[in-house]
Amino acid sequence: MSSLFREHRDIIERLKKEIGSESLIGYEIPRPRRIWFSVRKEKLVDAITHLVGEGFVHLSTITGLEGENGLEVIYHLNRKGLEASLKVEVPIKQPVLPTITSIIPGAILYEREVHELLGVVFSGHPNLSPLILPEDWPEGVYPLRKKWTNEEIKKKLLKGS
Amino acid sequence: MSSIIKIPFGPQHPSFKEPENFMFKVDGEYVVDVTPRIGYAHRGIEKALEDRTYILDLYLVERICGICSQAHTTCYTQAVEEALKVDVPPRAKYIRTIVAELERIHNHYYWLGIVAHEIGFETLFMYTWRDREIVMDLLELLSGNRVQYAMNMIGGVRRDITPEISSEIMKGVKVLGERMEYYKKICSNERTVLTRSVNVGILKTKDAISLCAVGPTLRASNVKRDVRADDPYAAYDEIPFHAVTYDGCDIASRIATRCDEVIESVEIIRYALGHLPTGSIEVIVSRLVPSAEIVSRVEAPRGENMHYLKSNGTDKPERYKVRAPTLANLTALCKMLIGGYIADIPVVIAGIDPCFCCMDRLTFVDVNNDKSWGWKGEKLRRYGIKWYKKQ
Amino acid sequence: MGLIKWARTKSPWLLHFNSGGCAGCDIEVVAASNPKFDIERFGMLLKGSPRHSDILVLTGPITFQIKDRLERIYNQMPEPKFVIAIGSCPISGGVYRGCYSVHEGADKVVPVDVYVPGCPPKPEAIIDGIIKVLKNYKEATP
Amino acid sequence: MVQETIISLLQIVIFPGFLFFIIAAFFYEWVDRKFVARLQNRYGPLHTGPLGLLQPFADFLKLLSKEDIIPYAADKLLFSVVPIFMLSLPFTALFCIPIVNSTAPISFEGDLILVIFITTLIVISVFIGAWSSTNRFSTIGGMRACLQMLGYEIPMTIVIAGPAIAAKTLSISKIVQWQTAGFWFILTQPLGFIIVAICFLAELQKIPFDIPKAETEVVAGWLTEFSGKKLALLRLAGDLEFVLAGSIMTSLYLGGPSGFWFMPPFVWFIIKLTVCILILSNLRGLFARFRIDQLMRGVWKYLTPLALLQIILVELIPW
Repeated sequence: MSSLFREHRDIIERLKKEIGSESLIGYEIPRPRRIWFSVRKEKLVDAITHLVGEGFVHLSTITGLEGENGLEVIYHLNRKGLEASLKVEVPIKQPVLPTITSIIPGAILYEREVHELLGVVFSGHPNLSPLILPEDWPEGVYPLRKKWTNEEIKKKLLKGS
Repeated sequence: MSSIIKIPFGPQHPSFKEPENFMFKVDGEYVVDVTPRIGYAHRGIEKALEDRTYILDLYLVERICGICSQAHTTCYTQAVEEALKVDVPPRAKYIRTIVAELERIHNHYYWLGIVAHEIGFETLFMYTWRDREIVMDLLELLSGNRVQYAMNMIGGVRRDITPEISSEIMKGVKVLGERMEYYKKICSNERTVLTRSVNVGILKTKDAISLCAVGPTLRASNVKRDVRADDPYAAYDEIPFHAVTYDGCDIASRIATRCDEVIESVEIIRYALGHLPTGSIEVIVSRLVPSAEIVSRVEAPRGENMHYLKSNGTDKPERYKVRAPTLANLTALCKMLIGGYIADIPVVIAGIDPCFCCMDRLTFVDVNNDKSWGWKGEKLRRYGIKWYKKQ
Repeated sequence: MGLIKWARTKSPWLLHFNSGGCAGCDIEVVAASNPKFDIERFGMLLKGSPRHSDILVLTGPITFQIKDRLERIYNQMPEPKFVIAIGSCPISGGVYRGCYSVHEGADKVVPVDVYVPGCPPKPEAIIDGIIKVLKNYKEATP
Repeated sequence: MVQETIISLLQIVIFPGFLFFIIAAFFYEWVDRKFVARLQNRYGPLHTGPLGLLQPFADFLKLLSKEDIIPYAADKLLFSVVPIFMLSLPFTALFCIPIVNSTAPISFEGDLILVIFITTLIVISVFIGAWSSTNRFSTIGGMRACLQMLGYEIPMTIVIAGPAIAAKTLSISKIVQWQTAGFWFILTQPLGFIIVAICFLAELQKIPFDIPKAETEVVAGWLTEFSGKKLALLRLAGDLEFVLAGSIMTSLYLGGPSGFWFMPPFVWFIIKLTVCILILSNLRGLFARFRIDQLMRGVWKYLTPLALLQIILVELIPW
């Protein structure tokens, strides 16, 4: 078991050296084959390119959620079973993140989904058109935001359509 | 410059599929560009999951998709158990693995029938779906229901496998294995099937990896990646098995991959039934889940199924994200479609075994004129074949 | 008139319509035509075009997105037509009751003749539902 | 004189005439559906009439009683004329086939060419029907039908000329008489029989070649917009074509109503017709649908040369 943990710790050390220790806000290894990082918004692209270089080629998905202080976007990268989740904080007023489709082409749809359901704008994304919600979806309603409860969305939809 | 025309491929599948919708830009016969508009089945499940307690969520997670419901519930229960730091008794793990493999057999037979239906091979469609009834009866015997088998519970499994049931499963599974060998022989040397599947829907290894494809679609492009082997869950670390890969990168090798996986599942079930540990099948857990962030992954029949749970100490999840395998394969699907013939579109789409209700997405392209409606999926299939004719 | 009624009950053609459900009921509807259940014994065929079908087999909760498509399909079916709601989703929204993009029940959109509860109902239940529609039709008409 | 006209009138309307053809069409549609269902290990129609025999009749009657929708943008006149036109074609062709005795009700020198011409007319009317219903899929279905006709028409015509050359006549009845005296053409021209079977499958748009017409399990294609009475007539026309194809094969290759001593010629004709129908529907159950390029390539690369070879053989071997 310890050898597995040592491997995880090496990955974290290499990432810390890569993007500087101040921008690697925190890390955690809850169980074997799982690593959690949280990185500052500016260093996101460097962290992702470094991890892809290390073999984390498969992007499982991108999760978006509304935490206590603003929106959080989590990139789940994967290498042969070892899952590294990279968390990035984004202020709610101005949710803009650089896109990573140039590094991992597979991220196109995931970014569109987070954009649509949570309102995070991915700058440089080839086509951020709606993927999921219907066209007549009222502007500015992001279903996964805390302030929009189910009933409110339904009322707005019925009023709209 | 020959004219590029846009074709909306309708969101309706009269015979069985869920609604999906693609906008194709076509240059004569070749597909130049694909923009998926999916989301007909967007029921807002992720939002609903946050309003209900963990127990009620179990029933909702199970009905994300009719065919891979065991995969979704296993993933969900594992996430909550990990947050509760509860260890499931070994017998429950084995039962979960057995039901997961039975579901894989059920899914692959269903898929083989669908592909045969897409290329018009009616008799094979009828035969595979007749043999699928054997595994449906086994699942009904085991869990009382043919499709939504509600086997999993937070902390274990609901029903036990009695010796009679396990002997019944042994018999049924043996027949399923032999039948699949027979179908594999048909699909690999029946001329009409080969002409419609060899070199159709090519996904090279390099693209499969860069576009993050998952499951049999990935393994058919010669990438040995299987959650059961890499990140073992339930009882997969104790059961010897090997991931099946083929290097054909086309529909024919996807058919072969899935046929081998069924034969592999038969071995897994036999081994699991043979080494079924004794003991209780569930553990009582508390309703309040301590706050934690969990990523749980499962190898669904269609590919890697990933759930993310953020709990906050109450009895309702703060955020629950579901990423079904079909969404991962969708970018790869667009890659396969571009450059191919229009007539092969239905077969290629069926190739990744799409389950659009998994992806919770629903969208709609406007209708070209008021009289006719958007093309139905079946019309897509028939249109594809007709367009082929215009070569 | 008896002959027409006999003909209508002996060859009901089905049109299957999935309005955003979880595909559990869809598998069972198609499974009803495989060798074990074989709905062709009763003369039923799964048709693709609404022009040719008499019975609309409806599965899935009616999501907002698909509502107008459902209405168009229903209007395009020639006259003596029936609607069967398969599974608990079209009856009451089923498990998805309370979700924001779901109608709770098909009868808000199209008049429904027979409800087949179950999640998903077995193929026998689906066939029984279709037979019930025909029986109601036989008794209702003079 | 009057009595004779009544008999010939009766002959046309009842026995080897309209009523018989319609009943034969329904019967053989039932045979086809049951046979393919048994191939697929299931029952097929069972509950309408004894053994489901009345199922095609029930379908026909139900469609007659349904509401008949003419699409708003469709070309009204053509849209309603095509079904009637499609129905009349197989009837006229069927009258040239000798059924009761070895001379058909209409038999003149060259009725073989008339029958071939009618099979082409059928496809033309398919295209007109598809074009008049302005649904996008119907137009595509129509174009497919014509493209497919280009494929199979030439080998079929070449091969059908075989028996005509061997019997040195262009009238089907004389060919049948020649065969009753001599021997059946299937013995000397088996290749011709196979090619005609394949071409008729393509003409009837059955499974391996059902690309333009509505597929078996999903009706779309050029039939999409037809409903109610028009669809009933079109389905009946399709079944009549099926009987027409079978009877052409029997009369040209299996010697029509000629048989051995004990059974009357009419029964022999029915037996041979059933055999041909079973051959056609057997092919339907076994194959996957060909892609259209395979069909065209197969027809041009293999069928047409084989047909030419068949004709050369007929020339070389005198009998």
